[in-house]
Amino acid sequence: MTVVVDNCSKWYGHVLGVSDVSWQLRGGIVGLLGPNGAGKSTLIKMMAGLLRPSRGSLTVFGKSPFHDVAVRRRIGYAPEHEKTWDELTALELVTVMARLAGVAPHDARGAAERALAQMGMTDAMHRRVRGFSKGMRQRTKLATAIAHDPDFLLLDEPLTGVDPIARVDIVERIRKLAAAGKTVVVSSHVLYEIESLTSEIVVIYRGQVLAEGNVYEIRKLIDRHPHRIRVECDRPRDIAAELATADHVARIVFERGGVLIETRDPDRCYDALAQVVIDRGIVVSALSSPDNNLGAVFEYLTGESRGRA
Amino acid sequence: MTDDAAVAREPLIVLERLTKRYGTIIALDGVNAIVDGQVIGLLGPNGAGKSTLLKALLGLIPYQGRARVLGLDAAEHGTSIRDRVGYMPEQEAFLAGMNAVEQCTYAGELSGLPRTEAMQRAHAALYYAGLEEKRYQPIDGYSTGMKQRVKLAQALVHDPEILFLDEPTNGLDPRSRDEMLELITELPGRRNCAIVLSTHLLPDVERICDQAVIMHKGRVRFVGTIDELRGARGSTALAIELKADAAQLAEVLTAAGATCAVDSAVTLTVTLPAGSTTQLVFRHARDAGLQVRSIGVHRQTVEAAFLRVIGDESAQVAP
Amino acid sequence: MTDHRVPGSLETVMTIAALTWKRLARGRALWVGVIISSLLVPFASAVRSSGNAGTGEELIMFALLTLAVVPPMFVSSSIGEEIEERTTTYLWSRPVPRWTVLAGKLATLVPVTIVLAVGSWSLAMLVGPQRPPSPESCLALAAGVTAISMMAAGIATLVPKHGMPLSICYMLFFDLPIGAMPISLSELSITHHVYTLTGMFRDGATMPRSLLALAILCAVWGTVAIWRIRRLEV
Amino acid sequence: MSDAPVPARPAGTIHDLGYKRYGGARLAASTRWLVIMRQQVAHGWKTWWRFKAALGLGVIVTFVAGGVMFLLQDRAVKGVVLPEGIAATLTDATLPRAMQWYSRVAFLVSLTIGARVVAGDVQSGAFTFYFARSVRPRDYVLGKLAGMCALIAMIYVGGPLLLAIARLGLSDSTDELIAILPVIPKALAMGMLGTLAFAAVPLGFSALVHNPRYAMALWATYYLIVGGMAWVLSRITDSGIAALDLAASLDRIAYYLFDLQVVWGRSKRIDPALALGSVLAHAAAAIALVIYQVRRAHLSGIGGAS
Repeated sequence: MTVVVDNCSKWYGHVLGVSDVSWQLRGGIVGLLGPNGAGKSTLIKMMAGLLRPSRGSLTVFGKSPFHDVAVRRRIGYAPEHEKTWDELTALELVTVMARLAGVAPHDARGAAERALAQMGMTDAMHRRVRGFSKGMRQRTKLATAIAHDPDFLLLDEPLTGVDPIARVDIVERIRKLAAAGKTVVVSSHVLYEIESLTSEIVVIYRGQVLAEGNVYEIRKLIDRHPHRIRVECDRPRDIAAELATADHVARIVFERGGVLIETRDPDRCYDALAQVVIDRGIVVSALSSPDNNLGAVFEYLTGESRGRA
Repeated sequence: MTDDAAVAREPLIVLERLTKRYGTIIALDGVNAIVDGQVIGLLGPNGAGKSTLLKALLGLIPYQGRARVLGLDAAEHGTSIRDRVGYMPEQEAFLAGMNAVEQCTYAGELSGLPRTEAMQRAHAALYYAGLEEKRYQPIDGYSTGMKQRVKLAQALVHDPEILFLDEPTNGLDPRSRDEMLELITELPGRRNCAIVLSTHLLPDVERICDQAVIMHKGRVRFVGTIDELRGARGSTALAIELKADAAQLAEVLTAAGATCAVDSAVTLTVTLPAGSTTQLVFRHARDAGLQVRSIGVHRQTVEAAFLRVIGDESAQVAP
Repeated sequence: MTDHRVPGSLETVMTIAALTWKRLARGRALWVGVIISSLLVPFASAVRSSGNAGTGEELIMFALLTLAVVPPMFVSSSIGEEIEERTTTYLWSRPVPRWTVLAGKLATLVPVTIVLAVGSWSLAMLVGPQRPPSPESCLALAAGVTAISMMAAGIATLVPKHGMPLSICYMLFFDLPIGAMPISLSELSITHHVYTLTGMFRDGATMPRSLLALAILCAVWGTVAIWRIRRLEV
Repeated sequence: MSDAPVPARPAGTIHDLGYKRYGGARLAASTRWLVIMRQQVAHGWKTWWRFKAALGLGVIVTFVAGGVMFLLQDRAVKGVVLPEGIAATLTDATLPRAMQWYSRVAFLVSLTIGARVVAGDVQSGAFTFYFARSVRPRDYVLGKLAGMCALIAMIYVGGPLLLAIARLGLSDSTDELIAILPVIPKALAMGMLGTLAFAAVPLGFSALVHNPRYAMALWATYYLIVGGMAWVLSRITDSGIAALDLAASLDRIAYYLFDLQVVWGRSKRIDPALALGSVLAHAAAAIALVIYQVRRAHLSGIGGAS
């Protein structure tokens, strides 16, 4: 078990960061999702040993990262903020960080070069960080996190502010790290960034773990709340006639070129719909649901799915 | 403002051979473009020349060639343009120790509004941006989302005709992002104000922009509508989403003669064999015990289109 | 590479010291420090060229005044800015004890400031009164730099944002005035002990006693700084 | 009557709260500096530590000086004599003597506010805020300078003016009152000169380096150490180099304006004309530096580091 969080809370003065979280992390890539101020960074910083839990315990590889110096050797952390030691070149920065992490002095420069190469920064590594774009800063931060070959990576918002070309590239590189056997925690508040990276997510909301696990498993939760399904087809009346009596259908509205079905049990409704389509040989040109996407899951989970027009 | 009608007919932005060099670096390389529309996405990777273009349009830097904004020449009428343009910067640009109302009032006054008018509009802009209760608290203690709202409000306060937004949704969670995008989309209708949106989050562009300008290496690579960018012309492929296991459906459909590409664990793109309909999909799905959740015409995402435009060095679309 | 080696304390101190030096040399702080410290030399030379050799008494006064500005500037920029800009997150996430970071920074800043202070003082003595500076005076300045740096480190960890103005105010409005007092309160004054150590002014206190007092002051401020930095979060 | 029916007043109305375009004229760009000035004053006024504490000290100085003036009217002052060679009394000498205390208070303000202005704005990204609007570099410089002047004038003009009025009140006869009436313009002139010095020079230092900490250190060094050195040098060499010491120069000008001869003290060695020249040259150099730096910032304009 890489991380064990047990009844852990963290306050800053009177402000609550994380509230009574119990959670375990085994391995692989995990996406840490949640709105701004939900406690993602607090949790990551506690795992990185920057913060001490106010109550409860949090261990990484069985040790407390705040108190146990040695266990931080196995952690690689890339912070959220942009500031670094801008006077240094990327190579110097990563070399220093590698040395502080315990890479032997004669090996540190080589390790830093390898880490920067892994992040696609070989060409720019002799330039000062001051002039870097956001994408290059993110890559440099990631290089500092991996230079000492840690087993456990904590990446706080590594994709924020990165242009699309760089993002595709960075996502690919993070996946490679996970494929090499590292445990990776990536936080983000933009869902689609995480979607391209992993399907294992943890949703943090109001300082608590709201949901965890495979995103598609979590998505099943969505079937608990009403759905609207829009079907565009050649014979909408046939569908309406067939489904009108089903107990899971709440309402059927005809629209131009199709029909909108409101259901209380999406899972059954989709099956029933497919059966009707097949039985009656209806040609469906489009099938969609505004409530059936990860954004909707996210909103549903965070409790306040707002009324849509 | 007697020539309002004349101004209205002029495109928002007209660029002719616009060139800017910093020493040996060419930031803008003879850019020609006519940009008009309501919500315009300005796209490009870092270093494409977007911020240099903005500076030129606001009349802040000298340049070669011509740039006209709202019918005014940027080199000559920089200050009048800046009075009629709102700019929401990407980075924090707050003055220490001020609350949101003071900041916005000050912004309005700096754009030439009388003090009382500026105060009134500051409150209106903050209401609009959704900062009713918090507007008397110091900005230093604001969350990222609230700071973005203040930045939007201060860009709106002086009643601009064009609004330049630099990464307005950066660092926002999905709900705040939705709200911010909604605010932005309502602006052209409610305030009669055109938007130029510069962002790296292409789904945002897809959602709210009607026009796109793509820049790369100091040149404009594309100007046109989002649909033109995506090239929605006559694609026959279908985008299908399942409850689970797209790979399995791909297997059976391929066996049935369709061309399939699995996009993720639950989505795939399918080109059906000639003469068959979605019946084929439904049947095979049911037989394999799979549930179809969505079917639609496969449209290239703006992201893919963007990568194509940037990647294709020769695809320079002249306006 | 998977041997999970943790760096030794000395190694960390040296790494941090090298890092601090690189940042100092490339930023503007070093030049600002050099300019402020070296003001002493043209002053001495001007005094000299006016035909007035002097004994260096006025020089040591100004040397002490520069000490009230330069070490607080170096130390509070290096520590305070790091805390304020949250680059400490890089350091605290590494497998190193926190005191080593403080020690590493001081291991660069204190010698650099000593070199600046003693260097400009020696140069000023050679240019002005045209005699080598006494070893006692150099030692006194070095001890003064150390003590003031420790004080600045303590204040910078306590109040990261306003470390520098507070340290300067401490020197100007507390340390210097109480140092001039004839009563035993002056034992608390760093500048008082530095004056004593130079051996240029006789006022009863013996030099070993002043050294001891400075060592105690260093220890107190050092304890404050280490205590604070261990508790510091983020 | 029925030909012209009065339109029926509706029983209820929903007002359109929709957006109203701003139809009024925009103020000319040349008025922006006033806005910036007001903001600078408001900023200084905001918390206790920035300005009000110093203002309190200024008030204390004024009260103490006024009290001394009143209670010890006839006590002679060491070190200064009237032009006729008669020892000056505190009645005449208090006002010029108080100037050095006002200088100390003004230095405090310049250190806590003035020396951080430009550097702080560079660091916080405020230039983006200014230059994305119709603010030209000269508006910014003028506004900030005027703002700092306004703050310091509250101490440096207000205090002496009150003391001058007190001096008038202490006159024994109408004739004397008329004879000493010029203290008012003299106090004003003195105050304005000092205000200019303590507003402009730290502003110049704040434009010198992009870090408020270094700017503060440099300004403090210049004012305290360089000034002290210049003074020591001028004592040794018997030259006017002490004019580099802003505090001493201002002091000297005060004594000159109020017709007092300095027999000993810091400002003895400075020729009044030299002192005036030095203060004006300092201010001019500082303003030139600020203009140069702000223009550069304006050209690099808004946005990132491209």
